[in-house]
Amino acid sequence: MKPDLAVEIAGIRMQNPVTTASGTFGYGFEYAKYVDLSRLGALTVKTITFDPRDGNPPPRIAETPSGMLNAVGLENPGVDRFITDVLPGLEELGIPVVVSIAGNTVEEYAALAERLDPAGGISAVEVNISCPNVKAGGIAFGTVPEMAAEVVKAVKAGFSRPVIAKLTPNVTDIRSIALAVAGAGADAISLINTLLGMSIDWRSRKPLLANVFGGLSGPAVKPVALRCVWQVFEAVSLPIIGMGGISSGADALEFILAGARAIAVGTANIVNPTAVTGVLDELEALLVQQGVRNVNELVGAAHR
Amino acid sequence: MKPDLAVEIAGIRMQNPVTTASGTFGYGFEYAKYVDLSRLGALTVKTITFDPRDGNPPPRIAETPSGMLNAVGLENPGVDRFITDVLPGLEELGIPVVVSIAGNTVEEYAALAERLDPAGGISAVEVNISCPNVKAGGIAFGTVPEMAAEVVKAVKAGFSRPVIAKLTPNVTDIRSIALAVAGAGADAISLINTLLGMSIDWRSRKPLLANVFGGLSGPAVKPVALRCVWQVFEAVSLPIIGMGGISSGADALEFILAGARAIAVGTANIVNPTAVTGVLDELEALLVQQGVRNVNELVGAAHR
Amino acid sequence: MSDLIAGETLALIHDAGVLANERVSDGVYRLILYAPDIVRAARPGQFVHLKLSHSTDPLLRRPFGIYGADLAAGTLEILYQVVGRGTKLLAGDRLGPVLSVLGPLGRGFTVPAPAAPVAVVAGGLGIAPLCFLLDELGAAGQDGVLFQGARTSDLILAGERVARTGFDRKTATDDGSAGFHGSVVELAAGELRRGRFSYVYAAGPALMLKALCKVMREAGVEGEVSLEQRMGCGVGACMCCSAAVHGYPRKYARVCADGPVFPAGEVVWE
Amino acid sequence: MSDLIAGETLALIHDAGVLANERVSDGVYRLILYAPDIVRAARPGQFVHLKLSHSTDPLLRRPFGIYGADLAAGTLEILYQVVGRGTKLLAGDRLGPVLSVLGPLGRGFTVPAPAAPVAVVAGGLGIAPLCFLLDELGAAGQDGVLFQGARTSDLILAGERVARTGFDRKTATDDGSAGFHGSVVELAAGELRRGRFSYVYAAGPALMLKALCKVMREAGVEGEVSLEQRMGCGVGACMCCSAAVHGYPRKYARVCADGPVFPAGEVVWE
Ligand SMILES: Cc1cc2nc3c(=O)[nH]c(=O)nc-3n(C[C@H](O)[C@H](O)[C@H](O)COP(=O)(O)OP(=O)(O)OC[C@H]3O[C@@H](n4cnc5c(N)ncnc54)[C@H](O)[C@@H]3O)c2cc1C
Ligand SMILES: Cc1cc2nc3c(=O)[nH]c(=O)nc-3n(C[C@H](O)[C@H](O)[C@H](O)COP(=O)(O)OP(=O)(O)OC[C@H]3O[C@@H](n4cnc5c(N)ncnc54)[C@H](O)[C@@H]3O)c2cc1C
Ligand SMILES: Cc1cc2nc3c(=O)[nH]c(=O)nc-3n(C[C@H](O)[C@H](O)[C@H](O)COP(=O)(O)O)c2cc1C
Ligand SMILES: Cc1cc2nc3c(=O)[nH]c(=O)nc-3n(C[C@H](O)[C@H](O)[C@H](O)COP(=O)(O)O)c2cc1C
Ligand code: FES
Ligand code: FES
Repeated sequence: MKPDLAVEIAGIRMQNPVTTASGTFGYGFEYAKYVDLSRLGALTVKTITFDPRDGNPPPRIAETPSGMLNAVGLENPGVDRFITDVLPGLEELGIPVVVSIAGNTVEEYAALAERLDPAGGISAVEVNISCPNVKAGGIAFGTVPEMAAEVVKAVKAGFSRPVIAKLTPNVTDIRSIALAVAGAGADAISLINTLLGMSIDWRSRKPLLANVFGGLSGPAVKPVALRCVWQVFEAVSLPIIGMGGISSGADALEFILAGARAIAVGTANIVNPTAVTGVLDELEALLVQQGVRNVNELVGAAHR
Repeated sequence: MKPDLAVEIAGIRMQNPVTTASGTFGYGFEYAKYVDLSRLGALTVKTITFDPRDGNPPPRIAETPSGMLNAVGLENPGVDRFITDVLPGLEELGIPVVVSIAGNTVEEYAALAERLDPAGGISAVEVNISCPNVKAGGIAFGTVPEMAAEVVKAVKAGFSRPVIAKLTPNVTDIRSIALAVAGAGADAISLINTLLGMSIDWRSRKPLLANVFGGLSGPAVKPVALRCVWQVFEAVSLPIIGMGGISSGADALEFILAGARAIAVGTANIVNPTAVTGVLDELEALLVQQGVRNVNELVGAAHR
Repeated sequence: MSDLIAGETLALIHDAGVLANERVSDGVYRLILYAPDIVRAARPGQFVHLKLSHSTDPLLRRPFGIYGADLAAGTLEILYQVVGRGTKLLAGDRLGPVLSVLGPLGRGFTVPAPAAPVAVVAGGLGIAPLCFLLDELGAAGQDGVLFQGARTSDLILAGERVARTGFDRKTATDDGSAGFHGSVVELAAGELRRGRFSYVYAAGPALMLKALCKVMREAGVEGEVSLEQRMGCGVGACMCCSAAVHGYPRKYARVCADGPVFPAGEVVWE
Repeated sequence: MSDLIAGETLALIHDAGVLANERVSDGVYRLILYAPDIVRAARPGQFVHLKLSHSTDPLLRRPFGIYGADLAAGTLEILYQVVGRGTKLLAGDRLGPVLSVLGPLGRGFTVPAPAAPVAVVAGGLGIAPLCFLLDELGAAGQDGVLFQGARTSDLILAGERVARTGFDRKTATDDGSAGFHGSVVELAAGELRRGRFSYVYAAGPALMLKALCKVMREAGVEGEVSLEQRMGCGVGACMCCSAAVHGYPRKYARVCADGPVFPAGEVVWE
């Protein structure tokens, strides 16, 4: 029997739990010839900032064992071009669209929220708080509970639909950040963003990335991501969108069992342009195999 | 020309920069038939505690992409049996022996230091501060600068030879911990210990490790480890023993370029019992190839 | 000091040529490696630890009991079932001409048996190490009966190998497709209780061994069982492969170095 | 909108059979894949993105220019040099019978050339995509000269392939072991400056392309160069493969989707 795959995240109905991880799937169009985008549970697009950003100088990518580092530096066309050029195309897909936003100040986050609020076709914003807070000396917003809460509050104030907080794993205690954003009114939590890492080229005796540091993603980080989902599931009652190294239906199922109500496919898209529907198909097949009628039954089941 | 491989860590002369990562090489004996132990720069043995410990129930190990999780739980015979049964054999090797210690209270660390101080054949202790502090509600000593400093101070007070602080990467800012242990008198810094992770068996719908959480190690964590070494090298001037995923001479060289004066081979021993001398031989060959006369020239060279 | 220092067995690590790797039943393969030095040292119940890829994924070695060791030919045989990523690679078409083999490892079965006749009880792939044992018991002139169980008749493996040892074989299958319809422990229990055997050797799934140990205790017969546990190093250093067994300084023994074969009466079953 | 939406080229992902994978020179191999659909869509200067392992390590695909595309046979040819882990796997004995191929990707060379005669300048493995270009320029009845440089004579590759296109070839080697002793840019510079060519195509190491672009600017001749950059997705989504090029909405273009071929005058060299 075909299992019921529909889930609800903060009032957004997804036809299945599978979305894309911000920044790994462009704005969707790039994958339209490989994937039937209308099959996704939701489309989460690359982080936008208020002003256009050039991003970091190349090289921006380095391969690591079962993973990769990226230092794209949030290259994007800025919120205005996003609204005029990209958003209209996304509306036509007929699936929920999640727009990821980032800023260097609380005001920038607030301004983004206000600019996006009147725009049509956005189901939720995902607040990427892994960015450095320029006013607090470059400490990432997502690493200090109070700062994370402040950003979420500012976005909630300006945006009338659901707000998802995306957490970084580069913290001593991810539960304290989750509690803070929950307290600030976040409607759901996405995790994890990338782990801070670097790579060195021993021939040139230099860091491989022009930016020195980059974000580690891919299968290598899966154990850390699962642990974060597990911890946050025990700490707060908000719905969780889990990600970090998911490249198969079994991976997706593990995140659901750990407590994720939805899951996002990230680096796997970069390896394989059909990864996201591959994960969806495999997940469905596994549920059929296991006789699961409704995927919601399994959310957090490994805690029981 | 044969390069000069000798390095000095906190006054301990090592014939080469290669040591073993605590807990991955037993007490050395187990590898004696695969490796000529007298060739190592130093031998770092498995963490001992004051009282014997049974460790965690099985399963204690799970494979992950390019890595592994372990939840051994510091099984060890306790300090007294270590001194009577193990130490005499280690003294005969003629290489520096580093003894890793851990406790659940500051007093336990202090007691270990005092018990080990009069024992012969120990070149240094390595303070494993990844353990939960039972008095502070189970927060790991190594995640709070003040607590880390307190442990190091207590060990320094009771132990008359060099004290190495081994840091955990599961923190928001590893530099602040490094600064704290440096301020408390640590003579060197080892990093990284394992990343907190977990694994789920989707068939049984349960965590794979009986302990739920485990420590992630192996090639998967190398980018995180290199980043930590890089950051700590810039923050403090103490010598660094770098580790995390090293399985080749090129890996070792990358850590040295990032700022490690010595390096430790961990999970690679578990995959390959001859890994530690393999890394040493490859490192030497690379230095010859590159015409490097003295390995110390390369320490931190990627920062220049 | 047995908990601190690995036993002084000779163990080697080297690249062994793959001579054959053929399907023998549904999802079950027989691997033949050329490894004369390992063969010379191998004892029944010991295992080898194989690295199945040149990449870091999958990272860890995989342990397999020694199914056969041919001194004259210098060949080592493994009988394995495809259950996950590693065994799938092992059975796949990208294996390559050589494999890194570490072994022989661990403490094997006591040969000759302290007392005969013996009952040898195999569940599923547990037959693999027990075949090598049967060879050696036969060579030592001891006799007994092999009780062999499996899920279904196709998995009653190693028929020819067993026949060559001359041991009697009684079979059981969960689905009744061959021999006794039920578990191999039920099959053996009667004869064990009647005191027909003086010693027992067993290998197979944990639940089967647990049930067998209960029967053995009731019947007052001694013996040895081979345990399986997820492993890291395989050489007694990493403490990852623990199993609760009486008679060690602390609660757990290391399956790789203190075992995999343990006195049946000492194993602590939860 | 070219920076937001990938060009509407047809691109496919599928498992292609490996028909041949043979050494052609020191550390250089020729791979022949059966991929008729990709061949049908392929244009000179485009590339394919190959997954070289079934494991997660190495994780990423590797980009290779299309060396040849035989419509009749349905075969795609790649000429590659072993430089690191991925190419070592590609040349190794565990490759397996099929490879996952994604392509054809990117924007290739302009064919036919806006003006002839053309100078085609190849450095090292840069000859690979340029051979396919020569095929098509020849078919379009355009002519010119191939300037081919390499470290040493053994790496002046693809002799037969070039001969078949009918283009004249002038060679240069760094060590003087064949042709002009020096760089291929020096070799071509005189004729370029004398206005002998109306258009230039080039592929090769970044330093060579940079020097060539300088000569072209001085000589006032236009053309196109194929850039290399570390890549992620290959399909224009991840923004990992940037290169500074004028004429895009922001500072960087994506080598995989906006290139790899760019107008020579627009590339910003540091
Ligand atoms: C001493 C000993 C002897 C063995 N002899 C045989 C034999 O002769 N024939 C045979 O088919 N199998 C034997 N096994 C079991 C065999 O080791 C596992 O089937 C194999 O490791 C599974 O690997 P995988 O990658 O296919 O499975 P996965 O489930 O993908 O493996 C994941 C991890 O779990 C470990 N693992 C999974 N199942 C087991 C298990 N049952 N025991 C130990 N580790 C496991 C793997 O080694 C790996 O580290 C033996 C195990 C032990 C400990
Ligand atoms: C558009 C394009 C066309 C190419 N065509 C050819 C060709 O026809 N023949 C050929 O031999 N080579 C070609 N290359 C270069 C080829 O992609 C690299 O040599 C190859 O990726 C190296 O992989 P590796 O694993 O052996 O090296 P490693 O150094 O181990 O690779 C590590 C990482 O760096 C990347 N990388 C390393 N060198 C390069 C490079 N020069 N360009 C892009 N990424 C790199 C790898 O893809 C991988 O992600 C081309 C590159 C590009 C971008
Ligand atoms: C190339 C690349 C770009 C990314 N860009 C963003 C981004 O713009 N915003 C964001 O929140 N996360 C970004 N991420 C992080 C991913 O969304 C995801 O959180 C992380 O990669 C872990 O998932 P994965 O292992 O499946 O990739 C990016 C990741 C990669 C690999
Ligand atoms: C099985 C195992 C046991 C370990 N036990 C200890 C330990 O007792 N004390 C300690 O400080 N670190 C311990 N570690 C951590 C290692 O010493 C090392 O810091 C970490 O594994 C990273 O290095 P690697 O990736 O090379 O293994 C252990 C690691 C493993 C894999
Ligand atoms: S597997 Fe390492 S001690 Fe047994
Ligand atoms: S490689 Fe992803 S955009 Fe070019």
